[in-house]
Amino acid sequence: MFRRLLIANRGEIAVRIIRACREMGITSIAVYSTADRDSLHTVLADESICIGPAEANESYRNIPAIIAAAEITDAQAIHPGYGFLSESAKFASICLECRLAFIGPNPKTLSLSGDKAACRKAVEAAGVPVVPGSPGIIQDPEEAVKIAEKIGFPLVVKATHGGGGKGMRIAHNDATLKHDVAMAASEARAAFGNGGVYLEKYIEGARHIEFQIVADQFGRIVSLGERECTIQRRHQKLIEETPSTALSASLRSRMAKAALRAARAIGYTNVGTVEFLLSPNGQYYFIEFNARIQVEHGVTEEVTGIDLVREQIRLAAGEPLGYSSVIPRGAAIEARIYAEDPELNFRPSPGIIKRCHIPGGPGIRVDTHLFPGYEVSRYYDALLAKVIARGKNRQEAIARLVGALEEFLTDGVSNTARLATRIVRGDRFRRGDIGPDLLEEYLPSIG
Amino acid sequence: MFRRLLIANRGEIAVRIIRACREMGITSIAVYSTADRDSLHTVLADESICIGPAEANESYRNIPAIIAAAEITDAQAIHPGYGFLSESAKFASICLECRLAFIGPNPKTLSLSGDKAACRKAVEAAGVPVVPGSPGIIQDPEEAVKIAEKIGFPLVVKATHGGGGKGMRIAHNDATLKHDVAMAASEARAAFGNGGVYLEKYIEGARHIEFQIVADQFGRIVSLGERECTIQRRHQKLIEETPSTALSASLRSRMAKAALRAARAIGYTNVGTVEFLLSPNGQYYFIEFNARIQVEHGVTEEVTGIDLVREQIRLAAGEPLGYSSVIPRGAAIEARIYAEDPELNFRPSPGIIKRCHIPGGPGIRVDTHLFPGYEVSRYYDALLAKVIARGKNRQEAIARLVGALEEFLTDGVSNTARLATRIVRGDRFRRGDIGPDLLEEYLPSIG
Amino acid sequence: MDLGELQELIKILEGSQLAEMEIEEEGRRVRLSKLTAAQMAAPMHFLTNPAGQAVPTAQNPDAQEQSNLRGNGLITIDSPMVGTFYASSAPGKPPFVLPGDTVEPNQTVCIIEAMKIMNEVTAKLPVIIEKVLVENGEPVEYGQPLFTARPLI
Amino acid sequence: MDLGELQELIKILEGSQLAEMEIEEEGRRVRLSKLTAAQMAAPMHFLTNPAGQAVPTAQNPDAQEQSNLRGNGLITIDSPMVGTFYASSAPGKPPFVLPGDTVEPNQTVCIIEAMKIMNEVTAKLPVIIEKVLVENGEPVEYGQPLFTARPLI
Repeated sequence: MFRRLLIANRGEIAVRIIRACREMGITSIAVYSTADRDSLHTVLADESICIGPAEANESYRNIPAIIAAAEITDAQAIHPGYGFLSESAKFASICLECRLAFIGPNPKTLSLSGDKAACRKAVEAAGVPVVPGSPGIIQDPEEAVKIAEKIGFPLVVKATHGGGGKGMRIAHNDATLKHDVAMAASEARAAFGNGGVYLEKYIEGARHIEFQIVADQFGRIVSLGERECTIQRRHQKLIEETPSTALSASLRSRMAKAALRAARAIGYTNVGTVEFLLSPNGQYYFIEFNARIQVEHGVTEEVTGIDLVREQIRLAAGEPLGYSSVIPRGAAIEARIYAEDPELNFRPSPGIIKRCHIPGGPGIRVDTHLFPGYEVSRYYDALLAKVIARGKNRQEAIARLVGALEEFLTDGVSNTARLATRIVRGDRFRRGDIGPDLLEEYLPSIG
Repeated sequence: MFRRLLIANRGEIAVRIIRACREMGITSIAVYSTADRDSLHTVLADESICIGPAEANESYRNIPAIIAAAEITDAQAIHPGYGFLSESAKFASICLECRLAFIGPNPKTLSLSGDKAACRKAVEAAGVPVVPGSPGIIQDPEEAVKIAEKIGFPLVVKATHGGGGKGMRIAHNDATLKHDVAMAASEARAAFGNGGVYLEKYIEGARHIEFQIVADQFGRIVSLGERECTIQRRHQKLIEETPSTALSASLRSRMAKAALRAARAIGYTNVGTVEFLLSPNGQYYFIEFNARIQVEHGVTEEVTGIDLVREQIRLAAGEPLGYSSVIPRGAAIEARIYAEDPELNFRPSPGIIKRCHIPGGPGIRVDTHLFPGYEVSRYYDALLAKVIARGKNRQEAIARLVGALEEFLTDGVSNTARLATRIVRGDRFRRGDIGPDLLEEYLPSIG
Repeated sequence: MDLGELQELIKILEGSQLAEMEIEEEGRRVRLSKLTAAQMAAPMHFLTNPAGQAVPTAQNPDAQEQSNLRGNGLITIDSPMVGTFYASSAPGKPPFVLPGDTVEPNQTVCIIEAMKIMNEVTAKLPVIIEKVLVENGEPVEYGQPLFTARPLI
Repeated sequence: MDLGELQELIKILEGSQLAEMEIEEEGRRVRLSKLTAAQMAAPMHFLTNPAGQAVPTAQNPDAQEQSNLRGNGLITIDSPMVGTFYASSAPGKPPFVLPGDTVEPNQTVCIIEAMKIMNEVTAKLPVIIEKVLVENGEPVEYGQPLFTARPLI
C-alpha cells in the first residue's frame, strides 16, 4: 500500500480523500493554489504545497506543477478527485511514466471512455443497448440528414470529446440540423480541441440512471447498484438518490449486468460509473462512462457501507476486490448545495462565508469544505456542500434530509439549499414521480 | 402524535431532540436559561423561551418554570433529555397532573428505579443475578459488619438514592466499614435528602456492560443489544462501544434476557438502559437502571438504524413497537469530548470557543452543540461533543474514529480529544482488552 | 489630554476601516485599537427561528436584577419568572397600576401566574410607571420587561 | 494634531493596498494600521498540519509578481513554479549569483527543475543580491521567496 499520496484537487473532494488517507494510515499531501491557501484541504492534509496561482490552468490543471509537487514530496500515488485532470488520459500516462500510481483507470481505458463515439461503438458491440444514432463521427451535414431520416427527430448532436453539456445541441428538423452539426463541431473544436460530433436520438422524458461499478486488476468486477440523477439543471445534478423509484428488481438486475458488460468492453479497472437513459416505457440505453469518483458517490457508500475512495486507492495499489456481490440496505438521498442564486438564474455567488451551520444527527452526513471565514472563489466550482441522508427506507431518508436542509445555514453567499428543500418536500419527489421536467416546477418563472 | 413538544434540557441532547422533532414534523420548543440565550438549542428550535437565570436549579431544574413554559406555549409533551429532571418521579407525575405527556417511563417506575436498594430487591426477585450484598437498607454499622462477614471484603457502600458515583465508598475491612457507612449515610442525606445506604460486594476488574431496551405500553419489550462502557473516570464515561469484545453470542443472549426480565420486574415502559457488572470470570450482575435516554445512545442507533429519541416520543404517544427483535450490524464506537484539562486532573475548562472544526465523512457522526463563538459555561456539564464512528467491523470503526478525533479541533478551551485519541489508538483498546484499569495507563502520573 | 479631542479621534477611527491608530506629539502618545471581528466573536445571532419566537424575546435576559437602566433615565420592571401576565387581581378588577401612577417599594404592580400559582410582582424602588409593555393575559418569559418606569430617587 | 490632515492620511491608506502607515516628522509620529483580511475573516489559521509542512510555506503566496516589497527597502525574487532549486547550472559549477552580486534584468539567478525540465529564473529589475534564502537542491513551492535583493532604480 502507498505510504504517501498526493491529492490533485481541492474543495470537498480533497477533504474526502484526506479522510480516506487518514483512515488508511497514508500520509496525505495537498496541493493548493494561492487562492486556496486557507482552504480546508490545505490545512487538514498532513502536508501541503503551493503549486500555482488561482487560475486552475496554472495550478490544479497544471500537469508539470502537479508532477513536480509529487516528486519533491516523495508521493507514490496521485488521486485526481473529480473534474480537473481526473479523466485525462494524458495526465494518467504521464503519472505512470514518472512512476507515480494514478488512482483511476489505466490511460487506454481513459482514452476510450473520453472518446464518446468510439466508446459507444465498443459498448454496443458488447451487446449493450445504446441510444439509436450515427454509427460514428458525422463527416458532413448531408450525412447527418440521411441518418436523421432513419432515426427521426428530435436528435441530439454531441461532441465526441464533450462533457457536462458542452458541445451538445438538440435538433428538431432538417433545416436546423445542418446548422447545429456545423455549430457543435466548431464549438467542440474550440472547447475540446476535437471537432468530431455524432448524433443520438433525443429520448423524451428519459430518466438519468447510473450504475456504480468497482473492478480490480484481476478481472473481478462488481455492481454496487444504481443512482437516480434525473433532477439536473443544465447537466448540473441537484438531487441524487439510491435506490431509484424507477427500477423494478428485474430491471435493476438487467441494467446492472449491462453496466458490467459495458465496463468489461473497455477494460475498465478501478471505480467508475456507467450512465444510462431510461425511457418512460422502460427501455434503457447506455450513454457514457464517468471514469472517476463521482460527486454523488456518497449515497452509494451510505447504503452499501463500502468506502469508495478507499476502494479506489486499494484497487490502484493492486489489491483485489474482497466481495463478488453487495446487497445495498435502506435508502440514501443527496442534495447538492451550490453557491448560486436560484432567483437570479443561478448566477454564481462568490464571497466570504462569515458564519455557517452544518447540520448533523442520526443518518446525516455532510461532505463539505466550508468553515466560517472561507472564501468561495469565483475561480472554482460553486459546490458548497453535499447533504446526504440515509434511512431504512426512502420515506425516512426524505424526512431526515428535509430536517437537515432546514438546518443548513450560511451567510455571505446565496445558495441553493432552499430550492433543494422545496424539491424534496414536494409531492412529486415524495411520490417518486421523478422526471426531467420536475425541476421546472420549482424554478422562478422567467417573466 | 404530539404536534408541539417542549425540550426541558440544553446542549447536545436538546439539539438531538430538536432534530428528532424536525424529522417527525413536530414543533420543537426550547427552554433556555439566560446563559444559553445564544446556545445552539435556543436558535435551532422552532420556538424558544427563557425560563430563568444561569443556575440550573432556577432554570433547567425549576419544575414550575418548565411547566409554566409548557403551558404558555401550548406544548403537549415534555422531553427531559438526560440529567436535570430526566429521572425525577416527582417531575414526571407533575407533568401528568398538568396533562403534559412526559417522554419517559411512568412515575411509579421512576420511583422504583430511583430507589436503588428497593429496585435491586425487585430485580433479584425476578431471578436476575445481583451483586451479593445487604438484603436492603443497612440500619446500623453493626449490621454492616455482620453482612461483611458473610460476603467478604472489599465492599461498596452505596446510597440508595445516589448516582454518578456520589454517595459511594469502598470499604476494605471492619474498622473502616463502620466509618464508611456512617459517612456515606450523612453524605447521601446531605446530597440526596435520603440517608439510606446498602452494601454490595466490590467486584474487582469488572467490566461495565449495559443493555439498551425499548418497551411499549402493550407489554412488548425488546433488547437492542449492549454497550461496553468500562472506560470511565470517576463514573464519567469516556469511550463506549457496541458490540462489546467481552461477550460471546451466548453470554449476550443470556444477559439480554436478564435485562428484559429486570425491566419487566419494575414495569418499565419507553426507552431505557439496564446496567450490569461483568466479572473477569464471566459472571454478570445487575446494578441499576438508567430510566432515560443515555448520553451514549448514538452507538446503538448506528448499528441498529433505530432512532432512539424518535422511539421515545412514539412510545410516549402510545404507539406500539413495530418489531420484536433487532439484529445490529457492524460496530460503533463513541468518544466523548469534555471541556476538561487532563493535564490538570480534569479541571473544567470553561471559555469561549473561538473557532472549531467538527470532523465528518463516511461513518462519522458528531453530536454537538458547539459553534464558533459558543461559550462553554461553568454552570453546566462539560460535555462538548460525542464523536461516533461506525464501521462494518470494530477495526474499521476504530480507524475512522482515530481519523475523526485527529481532525477535531477547538480553541479557547482545553478538552479531552487527544486523550481519547491516545486510548483508541492504543494496543489494549485495539485488542479489545478493556478493563477498569485501562484508563490509568493514559493518565499523567501524579508526581 | 483634551477629552473632546480624544472623542474626535475615536469617532474618526470608528468611521474608518482601520484597525489601529497611534499618534505621538509633544511628549504625548495616543494609541487606539478596534475590536477585530474575531474578538467580537460572532455568536450565531443570524440563526433565526424559522417559525418565530413563542413569545417576544426578553430584551434583557441577563437581568439578575428586577430593574434595568434604559438609556433615557428610565428603568424596566422585568418578569421574575416565566408565566402569564395579569395586570389586575381578578378579571373585571382595575389594574394594580396605570401609566402615571406613583408606586412605592413593595407595592404590587402585576401578577405572573405559573402552575396555577399567582405570583405578585412588586416594585423595588419608588417609581412612576411610564408604560405597560405587556397585554393582560399575555405569556411572558423570564427577564422580559413588563413596565418602563422613572425612578424617584 | 490637524484632524483634517489625519482624515486625509486615513483615506490614502484605505485607498491603497498597504497594511500600515507610519509617519514621523518634526517630533510628531502617526501610525495607522488596517484590519488584515485574516482579522476580518478569522479563517482557521489555528489548524496546523500535524506532520508539518512538506516544504517551508511561501511567505507571499499571493504573489502574482516575481518581486515583492519587504519593509526595509528590499525585494524578494520568488519561485515562479513548484520544483527543485538549483543555484548553478550543473553540479560543481559556480552559482549563478552570490550575495553582493549586481544582477541585470533578464540575467539568470537560478534554475527550478520541474519534471526534468530546467527552468531558468531571471531577474526582472536591476538588483544587488542580498541573501540566498534556499539551499541548493532544496524543494520550493510556487511563490516561495528565493532571494532577497536591493533594487537599483
